[in-house]
Amino acid sequence: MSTLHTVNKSPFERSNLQACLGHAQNGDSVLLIEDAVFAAIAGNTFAPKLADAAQDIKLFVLGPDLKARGMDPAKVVDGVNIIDYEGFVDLAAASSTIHSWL
Amino acid sequence: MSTLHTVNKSPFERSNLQACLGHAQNGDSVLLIEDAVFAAIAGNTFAPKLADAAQDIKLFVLGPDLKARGMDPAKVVDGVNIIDYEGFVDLAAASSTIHSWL
Amino acid sequence: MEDDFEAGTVKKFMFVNRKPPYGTVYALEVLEMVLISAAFDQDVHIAFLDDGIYQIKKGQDTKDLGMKNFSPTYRALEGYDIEKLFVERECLEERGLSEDDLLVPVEVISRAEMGKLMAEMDVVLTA
Amino acid sequence: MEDDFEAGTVKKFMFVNRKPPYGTVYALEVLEMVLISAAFDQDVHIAFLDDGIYQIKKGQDTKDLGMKNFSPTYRALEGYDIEKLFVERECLEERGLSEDDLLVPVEVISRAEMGKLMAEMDVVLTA
Amino acid sequence: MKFGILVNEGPYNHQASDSAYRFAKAAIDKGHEIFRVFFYYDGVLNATAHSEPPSDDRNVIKNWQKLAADHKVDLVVCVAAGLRRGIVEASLAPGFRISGLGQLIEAGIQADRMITFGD
Amino acid sequence: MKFGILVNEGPYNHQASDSAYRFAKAAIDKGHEIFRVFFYYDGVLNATAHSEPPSDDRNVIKNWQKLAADHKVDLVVCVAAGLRRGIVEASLAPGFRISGLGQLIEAGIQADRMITFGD
Repeated sequence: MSTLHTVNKSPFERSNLQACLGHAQNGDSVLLIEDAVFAAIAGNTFAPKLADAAQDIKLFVLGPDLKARGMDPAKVVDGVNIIDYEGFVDLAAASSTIHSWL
Repeated sequence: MSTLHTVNKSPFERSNLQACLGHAQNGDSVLLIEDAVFAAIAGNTFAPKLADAAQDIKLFVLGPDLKARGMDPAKVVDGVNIIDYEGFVDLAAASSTIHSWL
Repeated sequence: MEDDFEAGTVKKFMFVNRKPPYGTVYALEVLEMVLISAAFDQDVHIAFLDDGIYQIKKGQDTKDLGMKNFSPTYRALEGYDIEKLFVERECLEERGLSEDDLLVPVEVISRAEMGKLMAEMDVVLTA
Repeated sequence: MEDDFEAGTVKKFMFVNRKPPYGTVYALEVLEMVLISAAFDQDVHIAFLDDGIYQIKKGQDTKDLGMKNFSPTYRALEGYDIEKLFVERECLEERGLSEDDLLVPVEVISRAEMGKLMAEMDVVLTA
Repeated sequence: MKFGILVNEGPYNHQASDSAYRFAKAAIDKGHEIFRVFFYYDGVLNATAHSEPPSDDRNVIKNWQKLAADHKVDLVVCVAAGLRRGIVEASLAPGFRISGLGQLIEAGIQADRMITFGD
Repeated sequence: MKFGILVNEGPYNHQASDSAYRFAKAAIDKGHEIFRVFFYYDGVLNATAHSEPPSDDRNVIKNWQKLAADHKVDLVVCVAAGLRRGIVEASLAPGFRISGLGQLIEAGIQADRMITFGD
């Protein structure tokens, strides 16, 4: 079974998204919530790392957190799926372990 | 008159030391306190940036915070001065403005 | 406490915003501080840099989170004569944003200019 | 609440430490959590990575700060049969530290190995 | 499925408690059970009896209390973390209970999934 | 010289309050005056009346109270930030007073130096 990793901080301010991507296994899921959603917007300097990661890892971003911050869903990096809290629960239930990178 | 900048987070986890060094002016003072003291130990990957900065900026590290964390004062990067809380107060009094990078 | 008070004292204040909204409360509570400062007739500057520039991103909608969307308040600052808003160009670029993405008029300046501006301040408040 | 309880349930627990001591309380309160976990006969793992490795740096002396030096407690973990301590090699190197700098015996593993180990856990607790 | 939830931060200053609440609510709406919500570190501050947020914002403490009342969710505050931070019986909001850290480990054992929300 | 101090974080979870206290004490020892310590954001939690830390650790709240008693330091808690977080008159430790944010701006104007401690 796979792990769901959650990350909640901007990659411009903290290292935890980088740390998460450095440890997630092929087939794992990474969900960006709260201030981590900024990473998912195309055109930012971290986006290429996320696009790279999308080849081995399933990437998700929490829609309500994107919307609150005025981030355009149309500009989300290719390969990143937008989900709501119900999708978050489904992901958590479908993964054997949940690792919150704090 | 010059500014005293204080930084309290590790450069491995947060970007605020980098942000501080990017804005401090020649002749300003930068004091590393709390978890920022790790930056001041020779041999870490951030140390070269600190050594560079020491050419234009006066660098200080708070001794009690170094000691609490088991960091050897003998291993502090060249050009970084160790001070105690009294030295901190003197620096603050001698600077026209204090900018805490949070 | 009152003995040193000069009624006409005007200091250069800067509120420095480096953190994004909603993930933490700092952006909101800094804004409350800025509004209060208007009553003191000081020379108020607001700096947005690093993730702080997200505070003034257009299109914020917090309905689904049940949190208060306080971004319209930045538009009200002008009514309080708080008009010196500065945004660091390099931080916009790093995030793939441009001045058009911002919901209030600001002066976009370089990192070097921001550093010089900060050096002119008397009081710098950060969160 | 008791109906699903199986007396013999043993899960793989991992306490992940990424934050340094004293600047925040997380290191201390994670350690309190680890000590309590010993009473539940679970398969307990402690991971130190990123700035978390500073938690087990030798020579901590908090006298001048008036804070409690809790680092000796890591040495006591063995007495609670908590012996699976892992440190990530790359994080040591990035900080100019080596295994000799650590105050307890640990297994130093690579980032790739740490990732694989994390993937085997049932419960991961972080702070 | 049974979820255990750990909340590491207090109300308002961080979104962690809001995120945990929305996750718990969505899980219940989908028919899952919340085995326990454990409040640790500054998370214990979610149980203060004295919070009075502005009327135009959400009430984080009341959200938790209503969830507990409507769905019998077990809201547990760590006694040791609470003592440090001034959350004791005298300052505890109804709907929360104070207990030991063992309740967190037990949640980790008994819940099918354990999830943490923090800073 | 007159110092104003802003404390942004609560006790124990972050070192900010400890650092601010040690700075204030050192300033007083050197003959300076602390014009005011203002507690904002989670900093208001330093004024809780209910904190009972372990006996082998420092007592952050008592440190501030003693400083106020010994040196007449003005410890001011922001009313609005306190209401959000449950620091109100009923939960306020002696030695602190609750007032408005204007007290912080006034400190910025009247103190010779203003310094912030936070996360």
